[in-house]
Amino acid sequence: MGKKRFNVTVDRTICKACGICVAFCPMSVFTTDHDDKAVVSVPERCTGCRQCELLCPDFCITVVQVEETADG
Amino acid sequence: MGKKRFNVTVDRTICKACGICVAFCPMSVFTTDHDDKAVVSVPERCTGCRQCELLCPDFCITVVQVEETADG
Amino acid sequence: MSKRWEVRLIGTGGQGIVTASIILAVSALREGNNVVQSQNYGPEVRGGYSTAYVIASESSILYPKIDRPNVLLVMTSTDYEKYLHEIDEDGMLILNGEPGPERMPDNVYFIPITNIAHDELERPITANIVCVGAVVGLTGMVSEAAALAAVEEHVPAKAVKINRRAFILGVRAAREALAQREASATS
Amino acid sequence: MSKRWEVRLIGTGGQGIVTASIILAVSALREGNNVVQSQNYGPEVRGGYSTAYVIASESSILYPKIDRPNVLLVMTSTDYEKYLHEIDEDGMLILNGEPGPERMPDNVYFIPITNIAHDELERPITANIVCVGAVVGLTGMVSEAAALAAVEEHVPAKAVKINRRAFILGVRAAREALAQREASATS
Amino acid sequence: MGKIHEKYLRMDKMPHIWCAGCGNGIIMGAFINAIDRLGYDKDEVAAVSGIGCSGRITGYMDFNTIHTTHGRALAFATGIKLAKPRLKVFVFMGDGDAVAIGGNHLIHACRRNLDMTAVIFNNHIYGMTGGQFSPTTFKNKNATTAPYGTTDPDFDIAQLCIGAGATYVARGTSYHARLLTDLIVKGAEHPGFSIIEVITHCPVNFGRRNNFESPAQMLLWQKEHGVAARKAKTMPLEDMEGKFTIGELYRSTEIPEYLEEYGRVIQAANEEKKQ
Amino acid sequence: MGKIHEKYLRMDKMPHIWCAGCGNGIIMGAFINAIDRLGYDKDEVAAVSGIGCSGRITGYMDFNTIHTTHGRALAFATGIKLAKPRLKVFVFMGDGDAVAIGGNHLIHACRRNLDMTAVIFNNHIYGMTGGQFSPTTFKNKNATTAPYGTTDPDFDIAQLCIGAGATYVARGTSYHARLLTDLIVKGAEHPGFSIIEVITHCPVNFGRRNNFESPAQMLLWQKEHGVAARKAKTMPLEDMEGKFTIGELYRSTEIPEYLEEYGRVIQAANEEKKQ
Amino acid sequence: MAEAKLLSGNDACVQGALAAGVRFFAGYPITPSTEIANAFARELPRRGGIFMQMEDEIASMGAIIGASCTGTKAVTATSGPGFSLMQENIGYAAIAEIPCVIINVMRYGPSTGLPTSPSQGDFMQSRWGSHGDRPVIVIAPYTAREAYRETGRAVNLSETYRVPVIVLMDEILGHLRERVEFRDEDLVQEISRKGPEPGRPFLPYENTEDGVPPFADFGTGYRYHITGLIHDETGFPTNNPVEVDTTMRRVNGKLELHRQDIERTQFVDADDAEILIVAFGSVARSAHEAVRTLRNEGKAVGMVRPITVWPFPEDDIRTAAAGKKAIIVPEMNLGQMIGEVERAVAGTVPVHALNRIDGLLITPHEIRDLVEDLL
Amino acid sequence: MAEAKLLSGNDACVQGALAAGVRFFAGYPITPSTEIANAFARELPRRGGIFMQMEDEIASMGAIIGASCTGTKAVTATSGPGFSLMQENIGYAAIAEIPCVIINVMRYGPSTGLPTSPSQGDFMQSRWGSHGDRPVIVIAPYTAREAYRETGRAVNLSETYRVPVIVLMDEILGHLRERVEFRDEDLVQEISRKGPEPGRPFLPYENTEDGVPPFADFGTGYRYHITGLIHDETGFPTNNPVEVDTTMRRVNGKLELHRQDIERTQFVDADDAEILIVAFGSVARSAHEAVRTLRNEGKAVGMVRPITVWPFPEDDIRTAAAGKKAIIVPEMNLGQMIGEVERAVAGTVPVHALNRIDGLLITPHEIRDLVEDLL
Ligand SMILES: Cc1ncc(C[n+]2csc(CCOP(=O)(O)OP(=O)(O)O)c2C)c(N)n1
Ligand SMILES: Cc1ncc(C[n+]2csc(CCOP(=O)(O)OP(=O)(O)O)c2C)c(N)n1
Ligand code: SF4
Ligand code: SF4
Ligand code: SF4
Ligand code: SF4
Repeated sequence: MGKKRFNVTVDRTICKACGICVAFCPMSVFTTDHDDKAVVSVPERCTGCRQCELLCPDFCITVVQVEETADG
Repeated sequence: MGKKRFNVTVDRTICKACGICVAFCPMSVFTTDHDDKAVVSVPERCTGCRQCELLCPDFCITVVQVEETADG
Repeated sequence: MSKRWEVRLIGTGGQGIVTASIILAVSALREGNNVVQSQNYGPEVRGGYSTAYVIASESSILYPKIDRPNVLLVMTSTDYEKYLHEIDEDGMLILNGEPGPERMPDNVYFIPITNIAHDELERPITANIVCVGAVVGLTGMVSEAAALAAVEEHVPAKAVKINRRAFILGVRAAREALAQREASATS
Repeated sequence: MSKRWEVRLIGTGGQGIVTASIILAVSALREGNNVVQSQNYGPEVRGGYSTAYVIASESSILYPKIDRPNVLLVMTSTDYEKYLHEIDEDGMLILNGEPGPERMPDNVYFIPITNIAHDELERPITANIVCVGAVVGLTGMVSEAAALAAVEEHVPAKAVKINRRAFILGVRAAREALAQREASATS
Repeated sequence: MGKIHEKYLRMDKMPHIWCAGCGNGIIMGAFINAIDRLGYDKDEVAAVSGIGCSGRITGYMDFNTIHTTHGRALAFATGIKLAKPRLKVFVFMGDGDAVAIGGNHLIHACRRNLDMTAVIFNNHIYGMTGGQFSPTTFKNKNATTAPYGTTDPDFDIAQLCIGAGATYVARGTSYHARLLTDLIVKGAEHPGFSIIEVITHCPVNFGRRNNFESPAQMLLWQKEHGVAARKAKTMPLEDMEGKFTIGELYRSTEIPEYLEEYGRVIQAANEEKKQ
Repeated sequence: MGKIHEKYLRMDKMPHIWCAGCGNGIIMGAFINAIDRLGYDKDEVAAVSGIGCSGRITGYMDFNTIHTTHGRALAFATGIKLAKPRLKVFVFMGDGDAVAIGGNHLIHACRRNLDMTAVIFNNHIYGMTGGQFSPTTFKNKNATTAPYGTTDPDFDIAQLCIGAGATYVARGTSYHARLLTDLIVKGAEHPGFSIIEVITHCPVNFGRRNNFESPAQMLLWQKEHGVAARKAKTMPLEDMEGKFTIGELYRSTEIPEYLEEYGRVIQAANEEKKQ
Repeated sequence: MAEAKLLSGNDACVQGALAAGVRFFAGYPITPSTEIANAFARELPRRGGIFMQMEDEIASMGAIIGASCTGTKAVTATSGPGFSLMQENIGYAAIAEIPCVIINVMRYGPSTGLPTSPSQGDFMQSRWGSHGDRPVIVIAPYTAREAYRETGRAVNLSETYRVPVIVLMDEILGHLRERVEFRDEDLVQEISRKGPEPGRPFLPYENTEDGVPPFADFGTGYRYHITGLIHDETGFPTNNPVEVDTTMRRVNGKLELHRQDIERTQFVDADDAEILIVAFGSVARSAHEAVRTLRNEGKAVGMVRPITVWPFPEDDIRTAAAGKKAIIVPEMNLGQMIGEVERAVAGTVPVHALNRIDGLLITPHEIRDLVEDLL
Repeated sequence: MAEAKLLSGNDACVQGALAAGVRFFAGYPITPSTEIANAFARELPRRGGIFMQMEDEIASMGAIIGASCTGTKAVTATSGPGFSLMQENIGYAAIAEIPCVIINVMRYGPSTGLPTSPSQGDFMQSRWGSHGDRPVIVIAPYTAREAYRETGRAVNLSETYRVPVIVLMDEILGHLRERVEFRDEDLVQEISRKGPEPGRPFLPYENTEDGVPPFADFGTGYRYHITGLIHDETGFPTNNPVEVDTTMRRVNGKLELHRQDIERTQFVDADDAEILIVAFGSVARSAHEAVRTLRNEGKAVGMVRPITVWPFPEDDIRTAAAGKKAIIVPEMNLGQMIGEVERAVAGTVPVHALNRIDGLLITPHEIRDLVEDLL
């Protein structure tokens, strides 16, 4: 079995651009857009620590483990 | 010089007959009258510890040291 | 009860004056009368004077205060002149103690309430029940039976006996006082 | 000032909308006008919308509210249709951004306030002063000199220079917009 | 949050009113995680809050919720719990709410030991009213009512509660969100009154005035200044200077739970009646 | 008292209203002895009290006296001291006054550390209203609102104050009247807020209901249950069961006095003005 | 219920509350209401109910609101100083529409005042003591029997209309023991607030026709929100002017819709009277006595006694006043209810005050004297 | 003082208080009064005064009374919920006659209500919010300039008459910045309470002719007693009915003796008006605007604006009302001041209510419409 993979999404409509996820993701998965809202830039780096999920004050982020594909 | 002597008085008009002086005078100087008010019965036993003065809640008791007489 | 009875009792805190007034009230009530009872709490005076009162009447009692009682019992003083002006014209004043030598007005009675409780009953705490007996005996405002029943209801179960005696001694002292007064009046 | 100016600014908390309105108010006041200024605090909404307003007039201002402003500046949206019905018949609507391709009503102006602050001044925080410049430039409700003096008074000492530039850029953008409108009107 | 928040929050009330980066949302997340872990039915949870930014939390959570008056949440909660003991009662308060105006109710709740759990959002400031200092603001901070810097000494909420007789006292932070969930779970399981103080941040009314550039910086401060209680015990005192302990700080089972004791009253009353 | 009471009391208001044997009179005696020892001018002493039997103390003492509202004496006192720092401010409260309705003001006074001295008359009951239990009534006592015996846990006032940040905490009794005078003197000399809890007795509303035959018996109880703090430290824990410590319980000089700190505010403000 | 007993006003309140199903009391002792706490402390545990002594009156008021949220009928009792402290939370109960009953045994104020003397000094405060506009029902009995019945009714009105109800006693009534013989009409029914209608969506602050929304007890499966912020029909905060207006007019207007049920006024020889006395509470006993005596002397005098004092029975007063020569309003305060009477009669009949503010009850004598002066 | 500035109502209150010599503030933050605390925090230390943030409003009220006992002029500021909590201690200040000023910036209530919306919902509470009969002066400015002047006057009246004075602002006035140009008549004088007369025995609650006893500051050699119990002239508790009556009638009656000095009413085109509007506070701005417009149209309308709202200027209203066709009382509440107006005119002129309770200011338009309907 290979490395686990995760799907990280940000609900842009409710993101308040606080920058917390950007600052605390240990793998620097996030960057910001022109409105300073969070963008999932490098999802493949996500290790599933869920720090972003826990620390986002606005419940915008979802981290879902991706089912291993057959060739995983 | 002989033993110190004290004059103990109770102001009967304000004594509330609580019995504290009677109970706590180590020399049993006090007794009570028919209204349960304090009476100085054996003043000569007073050693001037002033316990009665301190514990009387109604400021009725005065202990005054008696000036030694010339032949004291 | 054709008369409106207005009875006031004056004592010091802890003398059971309130209970005495409640007993009088309940007695009157049991005999079918209207009745109100209350007490004055001192001006926040802890352990100071306490006064209680009862009004009993056949008709309904609206105004619940007494201006001048027709019975006034004072536990704390024997200075009857001080209290005479506080009672109603044909009121009765009852004082706790022995009468002095001087001639007293007809409506003043002395009952040695404390002494009875202290010496005869050896339970000073029963003085308030002696009071009840005295008032009932002197005024007849309620029947002795009704009063006795009320006494028994309002004292601790353990103390019924002694209080019954207290009541009876109170009534007896009242009768004696009445008899004496009658005697001196006719003499 | 013969007209009664009713200017409303809409932004989000932290954009300095209140300061902008105060600067407008002080400018008008210095020119001898009566003036009131206030803001709506959101319904306890923290960091939500914030709206501020100024009324300036030669005569005394009693009713202190604006029903329909004759100048409305919106920092947070470019959806002019949504705001058109909120202004007075001959009012002016100022939006933060670039106009779209479609033809707009004559009383709608776009000023790229955020862009000016962000790109030209490189200090996003000065957007509110760009606003002041834009309003003054578009309406002429107060003289530019009075407004500039008020700006200088209301920004931190260290930031006077940059804010002066912000104001001037705001005025300039306003003039351009006016010129353009004139051009398209005559074209 | 996975989908947990969709289960426990009133999604139609979102987004919440809290400012960008405010710790309140993080604490709400940690709390619903705790409820999920505890497995409580939503119908049996009563959430009670006071007035303040933090007090708005009850509007967003899908329980039996009540938003009371400033400082009085514990009084209302006491009535709820006593009248319907099967409800699991949680009380949410800001620092002003809990230890300024509400200080008396807090110490009495600690004393009584009625089985409820209180979560105090200690952001060291009055957020809702725009940044006045609170009884937990440290010295030399800026606040609208302290234009020359604060001078009032501050409460140590945990010490205050312990002094008042509390039987479960813990401290968490919004940064240590997982720990916070643990502490709430343990507090809820504790038979008696439990207090969880949460060191959190108000980026708008505290941070901006006190040289914090961003919410993240404030979380970082929590990370750097919160020391696990166990670890703190073995640390030299001077290393703890300016820091604070986190974790379970006090727990005792000596004092019986209030309603248990009240049961004795009911029993005594009924025995007397029978006599 | 020798003639001291004639100097410090308003003799025309005597006898006081307190019941026979009530501890309040003893405490008043100990207090005026302390003032005499401290050598304060009567004009510079302000005595502030709340509502309760104990609160009536201010009516009898010949100082600048004020009898405030129930529970709020410390709030009034805070205003007096801040507005006229040269006054020596003493605050008198019952246990209900100080830790039931007034608990919040007490803990905040402890926190602030403004230079005043509070004397709490802890008779473990609401005296003035006729004998309801208080937050300091022990378990299984009788009170008019506890006809089946009390079940509420009680406050340890000293612990509460220490938890709240007090810098001087002492406990005396009305029995140990000389010690009490000492403790008040030391409290007054302490630069900051000082609390002296006095274990005292209400013969009428506590004693009579709880098998004390006389005021003297209640004083005896104090004598037998009060253990000097120093001695208590060396005693086996089980010997302290049911007893309480007396003497100076806590003292710290780490926290500056409030007005001293406020001086810095005034200075800062004036410097800014000059700029 | 037939046997006559000696019952104090304070105890009668407790009995009435218990009969109406009260199972929760939270309070803080204060003269002259303390006997109420004492009696609840004795009686509630016997019924499995809760007696709670709180740290102060603010907490007491909070606790009874909390208890009421669970559907438990809850009462507190206090006097002036405590009543002042309760005002914020009384406003909360009013706007959040949580049933609860506050017994205020009035003593002489302001501040500590004369703690053991009677007064009617809180008449206006009972209506206007909270900030903002809030509805409230205030009931003032004048005998122990009525204290029983009216406290029961207070509980029921509170449950029925989701409004705080104040029972306005005074020191005289509270401490007066009197003969009470309950008759059938004194029977206190147990009425509970209406709950959500099964099968209908539950709107906790529904704009119902009768002005009273259904109430769902906490813990019964309706997870809704209660707040002291102005809210819409769902119970969530709103500042939309239309919704705000709707909620506030419903909440403050609902009592008007049910005036008939809420009002209770006693008329004594009022019809053919030339002089009318308007009085409430213990002062009305003196007034009643005065009327009795004067009528015996053939004098045309009568009394109107508001039992429900708020909402003030202005129609009753207006009707009764029509054509009278004069109205007398005796009060143990400096003139509070008289303002309402004046407003009701709007200058059509001269209104005379008779105030006593020395800590003593106005006597029938004083009233008689004034009546005779005016006749 | 001549330069025009932009000043908010809240800041104007602070400036006025400082000008009158206030050197002590104790408060607890609450919207929409918080700016007052903020400004005092900045300004007082500069003058060597004390700014104190207390733990709640009860303590704040206690602290200013305490400070005032030392002779220091003291102020607090709050809004609805805090104002409710202060009522007990306001009663204390009234009966113990300790000068102090409470600024209540009204917000929409009851309870938490709509914290950022204006209201006039505390009009009646400001008069009747405490238990018992207590005197109080309540002043309601309607511009920032007036907020300055009237807060200064509030401090002075409080000092002069030893009575708590309430400055009744509202959210609109508090937050409104406006052009203020002080003129000579705005100058706030520093008036201090009268002290003991040297050579005369000092009676702290002397039954003086003007109803106001001298005040001795704590620490100046007069060792007397202050209490919230009813007291005699010496300040010590009494329950002697004659003494009680004397004290209470003096304390509650003293304002009546000085009505002329205390009252301040503005008349706008009232003399020849057919329709009269009676309004106060920010609503009076709308009313004034309406009068201006209508007069321009030649319509006979005028306004009477109580600036001192309590004691209510009933004579002014009665006189102004005489012969009018109708009176309109617009209020941002469900009808509070209207009751006083009705009482004052006693049915001689029809009185119409115009209430708005949706959180918004009544507009001149609405008033104009009603006037036109009635003309
Ligand atoms: C009786 C009362 N006083 C004051 C207020 C105003 N007020 C609302 S919230 C608050 C304090 C907010 O601080 P905190 O409790 O720490 O909560 P936060 O907003 O920081 O979460 C205050 C003073 C009020 N609502 N009620
Ligand atoms: C606001 C308020 N609530 C209640 C009371 C009634 N009250 C007067 S004194 C008192 C408590 C008395 O107990 P404590 O403070 O211990 O003093 P003590 O009488 O025992 O000396 C109470 C509850 C009051 N005066 N004011
Ligand atoms: S933490 Fe949440 S709200 Fe903040 S930037 Fe990231 S996604 Fe947006
Ligand atoms: S202690 Fe005082 S009051 Fe008590 S009996 Fe002795 S003298 Fe009397
Ligand atoms: S003001 Fe502070 S506490 Fe309130 S929501 Fe904003 S960041 Fe959070
Ligand atoms: S009731 Fe108790 S505390 Fe009060 S005076 Fe009497 S003995 Fe002392």
